[in-house]
Amino acid sequence: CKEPYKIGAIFSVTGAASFLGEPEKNTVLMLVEQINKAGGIKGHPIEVIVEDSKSDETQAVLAAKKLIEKDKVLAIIGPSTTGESMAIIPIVTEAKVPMISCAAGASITLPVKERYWIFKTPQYDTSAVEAIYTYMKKKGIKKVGIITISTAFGDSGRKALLELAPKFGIQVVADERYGPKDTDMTAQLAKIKASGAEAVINWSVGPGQVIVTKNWYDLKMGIPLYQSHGWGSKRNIELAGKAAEGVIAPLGRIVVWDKLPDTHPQKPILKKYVTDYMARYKSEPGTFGGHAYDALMMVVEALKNVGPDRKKIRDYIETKIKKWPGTGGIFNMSPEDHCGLDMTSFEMVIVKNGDWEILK
Amino acid sequence: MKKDNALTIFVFSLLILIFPLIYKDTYLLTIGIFIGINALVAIGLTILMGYAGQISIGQAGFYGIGAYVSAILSLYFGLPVLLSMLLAIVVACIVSIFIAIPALRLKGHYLAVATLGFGEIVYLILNEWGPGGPSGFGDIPRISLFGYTFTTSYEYFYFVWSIVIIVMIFSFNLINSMTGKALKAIHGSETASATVGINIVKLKIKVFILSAFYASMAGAIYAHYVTFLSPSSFSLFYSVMVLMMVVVGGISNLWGGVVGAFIITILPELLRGFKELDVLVYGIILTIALLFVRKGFVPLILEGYRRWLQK
Amino acid sequence: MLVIRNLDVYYDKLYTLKKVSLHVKQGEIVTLIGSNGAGKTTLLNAISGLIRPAGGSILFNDEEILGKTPESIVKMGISQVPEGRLIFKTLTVEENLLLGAYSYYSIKRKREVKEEMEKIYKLLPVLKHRKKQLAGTLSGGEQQMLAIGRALMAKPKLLLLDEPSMGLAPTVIHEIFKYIVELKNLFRLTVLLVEQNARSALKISNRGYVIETGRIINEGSAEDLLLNRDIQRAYLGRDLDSEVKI
Amino acid sequence: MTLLLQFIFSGLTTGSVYALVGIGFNIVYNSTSIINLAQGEFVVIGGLMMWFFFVGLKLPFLVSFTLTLAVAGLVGFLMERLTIRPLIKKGDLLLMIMVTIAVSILIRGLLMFKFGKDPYTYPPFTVGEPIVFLGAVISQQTLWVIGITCICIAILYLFFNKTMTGRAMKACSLDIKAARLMGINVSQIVMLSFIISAVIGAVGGIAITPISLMEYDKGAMLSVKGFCAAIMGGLGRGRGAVVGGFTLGILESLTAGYIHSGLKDAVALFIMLFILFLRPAGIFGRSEIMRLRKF
Amino acid sequence: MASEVILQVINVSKSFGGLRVLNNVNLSVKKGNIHALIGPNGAGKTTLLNIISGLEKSDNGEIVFKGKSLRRLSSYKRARIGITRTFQNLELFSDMTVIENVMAGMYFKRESGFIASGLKLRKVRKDEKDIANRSLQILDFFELSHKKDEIAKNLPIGEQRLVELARAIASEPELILLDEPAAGLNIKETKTLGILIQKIRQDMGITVLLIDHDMELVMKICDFITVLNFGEVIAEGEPIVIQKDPKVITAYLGEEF
Ligand SMILES: Nc1ncnc2c1ncn2[C@@H]1O[C@H](COP(=O)(O)OP(=O)(O)OP(=O)(O)O)[C@@H](O)[C@H]1O
Ligand SMILES: Nc1ncnc2c1ncn2[C@@H]1O[C@H](COP(=O)(O)OP(=O)(O)OP(=O)(O)O)[C@@H](O)[C@H]1O
Ligand SMILES: [Mg+2]
Ligand SMILES: [Mg+2]
Repeated sequence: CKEPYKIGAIFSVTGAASFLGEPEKNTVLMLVEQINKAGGIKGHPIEVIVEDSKSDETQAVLAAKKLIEKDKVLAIIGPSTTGESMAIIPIVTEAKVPMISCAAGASITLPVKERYWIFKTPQYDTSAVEAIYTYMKKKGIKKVGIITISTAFGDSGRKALLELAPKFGIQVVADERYGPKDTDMTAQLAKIKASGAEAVINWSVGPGQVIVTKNWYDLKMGIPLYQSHGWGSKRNIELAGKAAEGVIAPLGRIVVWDKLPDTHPQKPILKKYVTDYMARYKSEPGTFGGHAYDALMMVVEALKNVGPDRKKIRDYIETKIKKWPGTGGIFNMSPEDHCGLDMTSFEMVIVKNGDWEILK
Repeated sequence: MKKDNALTIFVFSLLILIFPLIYKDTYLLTIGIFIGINALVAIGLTILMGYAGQISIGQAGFYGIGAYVSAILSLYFGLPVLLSMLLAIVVACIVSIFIAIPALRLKGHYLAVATLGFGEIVYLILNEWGPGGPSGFGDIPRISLFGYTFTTSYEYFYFVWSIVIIVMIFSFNLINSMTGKALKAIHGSETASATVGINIVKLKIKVFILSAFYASMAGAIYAHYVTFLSPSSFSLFYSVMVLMMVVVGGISNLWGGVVGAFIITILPELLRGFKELDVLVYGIILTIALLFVRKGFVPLILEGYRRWLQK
Repeated sequence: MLVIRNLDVYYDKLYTLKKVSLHVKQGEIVTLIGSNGAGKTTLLNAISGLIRPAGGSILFNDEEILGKTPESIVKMGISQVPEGRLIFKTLTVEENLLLGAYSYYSIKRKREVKEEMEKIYKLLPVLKHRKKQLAGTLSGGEQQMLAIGRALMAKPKLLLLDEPSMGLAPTVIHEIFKYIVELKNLFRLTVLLVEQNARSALKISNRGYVIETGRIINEGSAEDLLLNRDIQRAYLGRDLDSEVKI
Repeated sequence: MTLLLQFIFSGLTTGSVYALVGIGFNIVYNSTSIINLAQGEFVVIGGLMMWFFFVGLKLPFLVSFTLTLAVAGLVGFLMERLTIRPLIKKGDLLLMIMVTIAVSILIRGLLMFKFGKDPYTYPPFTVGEPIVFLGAVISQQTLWVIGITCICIAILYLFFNKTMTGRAMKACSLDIKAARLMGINVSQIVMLSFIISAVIGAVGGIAITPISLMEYDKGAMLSVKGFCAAIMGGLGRGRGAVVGGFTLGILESLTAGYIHSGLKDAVALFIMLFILFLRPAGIFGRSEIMRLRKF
Repeated sequence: MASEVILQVINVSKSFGGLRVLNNVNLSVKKGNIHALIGPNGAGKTTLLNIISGLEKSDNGEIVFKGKSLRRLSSYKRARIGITRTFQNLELFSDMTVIENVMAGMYFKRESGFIASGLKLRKVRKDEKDIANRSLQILDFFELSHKKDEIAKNLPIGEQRLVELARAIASEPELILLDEPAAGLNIKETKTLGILIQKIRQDMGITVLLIDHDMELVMKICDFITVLNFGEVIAEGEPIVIQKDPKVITAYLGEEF
């Protein structure tokens, strides 16, 4: 048995962002097992050391230090959130370790010059917003009320929503917020209702999106509810029950993989990944698990081709990941773009009879 | 400072000095830096709680003000880092006066909630109006002294711990002075303190400012070390952890803050091996530690030391 | 009724009580005198079960109570007026008195409790006037009265009084002592009394013990003790007395 | 008008949860003077265990309800026996409060282990459309929660003011030595108070889960808000916690409605501070009592 | 002895809720006197002391100390101009040592501030040394120096009372208010206390206003007695007069005395 290749992973397995870190961690553990069972990389098993950052920047910094100093990893995947990613960027940059973040924030990879070592796999939030707005434009919706969670996730969604609205001729007539542990959002929704909005957009993850859905239903608001790309979990439909009917969201194809045509280049990957994951963890990986999938697979592919060398891994990812089908979409990395995805990676999906349906 | 305190601090300083020379591991140094930062906040709270008897669950507020103000001043207004740190501390101290005057009329659980409320308000404001909102902001300049910029963990380690040692010396002097006795007196009986001529309100406010001073200084160092800030580092959770440090270390001794910061900071690192179960194990260890060590680790260590001497 | 044999108590390895033996017969008032820190309070607390003696035995009506919890000892009929009063400061006067009857209270005996309370109110009318007042806002003397009233509410067989006259006006002390004697005569109440004002205490007592640094150094009938020269000098303040009297 | 009413309804919904947690705090406070910061975890236990019995094991509603209360009571019992009892005689309140924090972390760890991080819910007690009143809607479940809150305070009022056990409980928090001299079995009474508060917390959890879902880490927020509610109303007073809870809830929703939803918590807290500065013992608290006790 | 009045209580009234505790009380304490305030339980003696020392506000009336009204002065300021006190229910700094308790009494005499203390400037050291020395002297006076390093709460009650007294003396007051200093003391200790109080007046020139129920003590050491009953002054005069006053006997002393 040859010497293993060590890869570091930092995920928010616990704490406020555990909805991200949990499937990410699961995904990575599963993949490692599969890859090693298949003989590893040219005989080298891979070893992924997963550290829990507890959704906390200080912990992320410590974890990064540990992975680099103690474990001498070849690359780092994660962290799960933008804040944690930002906090460790100086460290990985200084140590010259390639990092593929699983967080969406644009500032993680921009400006690319300063983010020489940094990549990310999730789509930009703006892409999800563009997908929603494009669809709304088609439907003739001109005024929207937005309601966002007051976490980094909700906040970056909110910024994108506000920023892009004029480009699509949309006016944001109400801009409401709520806390991650709030139990009732009726007040905010009632205000949106009174503002004359023609649609509500909720940007959150976790129980908040279900509560908003229920409150929206109870209030009989009479206008459609749009959710963010965080909505893509069957559990949400279960929890919200009949209230979820008619809710629309831009979702990664991972959620609706079975409804894709067989010719779609992502379909085989998604099928294998989702079915394996479901078999092992009895739950869906969702969009977020997919981010870790893509990140790890990029590193693995680089290792296969260039071997255990941090600089070469980085260069490979930047230049050779082209038309590369992942779970999040078809990646096209380049020295100008360290993310490589755009809004075409989303599908607009509606909840019908307790299931997803792709909107054309 | 009493003689044995002086000796302890001297030995301690030596240890701090040689530690990085033996362990050239920047991971350990980084932990050391965070211990130092937390210790600063904890020392302030030890004086406030252990000596003046005023509880606070809002130290994260001052910590956050120190961090944010210093970061904003240096990043967006281009002030030299040391100057912005200083100004941040001044701001935190001024805020603390405004909080202290009304809050110190309260006592016990009521004071606890008022300080908790203050801390949460700071957090919520940072979340709403801080640069970057909940996502935070980065690229904060690093500390530079006379044109020399600190970049390595070594430099930060020595910088933080020199400050901790200065703070310890100052604090020991203070609590061993008449002021310290007056503080303990207030703790013992406010009525009696008033009738022997102690201006309770003024003294309490001063200690409150002192604790805000230490906390904001720690916050400023944090900002310029990590170079990225987001509100989540300054939430109620941090205040509670500082409180935990003080209690675990031992509330009646200044070293308690340092030892508590050490224990509470390093514990999660030690528990990394437990993966999923770490929260559970963490909870169990904390509970057991509190149940069996009661007065905190420092008195326990002192007691052990005394026994050992007697042998 | 109460028999204590060879009681040893220590705090921090230092003897506070050493081989203390004493007894109190039913219907007797026995006074315990001794200077500050002699161990009087410690003895009473040992009887009540608040502290655990290291050795010896305490028999109450021929039953060993050493090692029992204070709760069960109270239920057996021993009630204490503790040093420092220990009233429940933020409860009302009335609630304090009711709690005095906790050990035998039940819905059925509600009336009995009421009657007992009326008796206390009659003895200490101030308490009646203040029954809705928070006990902690009472004056020092009123608090002492409350502590005594509360202990009496338990309808004890054996009453332990730790410096009951502290802070009380002379007339009130007089009233209370009179009442205790009355209870003794009517119901054969047994009393163990610790008092700094040894002379007035001995005057109502049958017998007395003198305790010094944790040991009983003298005992006898109240009259004997009152006449004993050493005791007069040490505890009854004879010489002071002669100076004051004009 | 409709809008205002809607805001108030929304405030009542959140407020009733705070109130229930606040009541739990008061019970333990009344017997020990400590604030049990694991109180929020009892609410979570209520919600999650109810889900476990009712949805997971498909037991009948009342059976699940009873079992859930039993589990919560057991947790309260264990918590008191294992952590509070060894400390209570020493009377170090701060230490005991820190222990309750440690216990809450422990309980959270256990719940995460058992239930994972997902939220859970189950159908409301009564199915049916929400009630419309002057154009504002209030869900039936909210009425249940409010009703349960009211029943709880009524019972507690009677308990603490009319029964000997209630009085004995208060006595224990004031002076353990004196309480024992009255024949009160302090250890039993304190245990009882933990059980009652755990059960009340669990009742709250069972009632609110259909509205607001329940996940393993909701407890901390509930504890903080409940603590604020109890303090605002005046510690130790049942109606204080209720008024405090509703005030806090309504303040939040009014701020969200009329000022700025991003600052609703901040504004609500700010007003709470303001109330405390005006009335340092809370709305119903008596400053005399404050002066007579340290905590 | 000089007949200058040091403290005047003018028309002071006080109610708690509906309960009138003090009713137009007038009282003058002469400089250098030991003045006793006696009366039945709940007569309002402690309340009056609280008002004089600023712990409680009177509803109306005025306290005049050395010719100046105290109305605007809070408690600690009154201590600084020369009024200190002891408490009926001991208010010691119970977790501090005996000497620390006494030193705390001198807190406001020190000259160095908060920051200077932290920096431990030379003048701070000197200041503290002086204070420690003076405290020791005071403890010597009370014959407590051998217990200077004991934790206050571990002392017997009698000694705790003395420490409280020492603490009050430490700030070099001109008037000292004693609330039942003899409570809990035995006859011997009471006697010592009496002598000490007289010495405080004699050697230090401190005026004493004293409350106590121990009539032997009061009658023996006091120059003047005021009797309070239900918040009103019912008698005033020298001990011999008061002892025989029938009103005082029925309200307070009882027949036996
Ligand atoms: N908790 C304690 N820890 C250590 N020593 C104690 C404790 N309680 C009492 N002592 C010591 O035990 C001795 C006896 O105390 P005790 O209170 O019984 O005396 P006492 O006769 O009641 O005196 P007093 O007249 O002051 O009430 C004293 O020397 C006291 O210092
Ligand atoms: N906060 C309060 N609320 C109601 N009544 C009070 C309050 N404080 C004191 N009182 C009442 O005022 C009266 C006077 O109290 P004070 O303490 O002055 O009496 P005192 O003369 O010192 O008595 P003692 O000799 O018993 O110490 C008492 O009857 C007491 O109950
Ligand atoms: Mg005693
Ligand atoms: Mg009095």
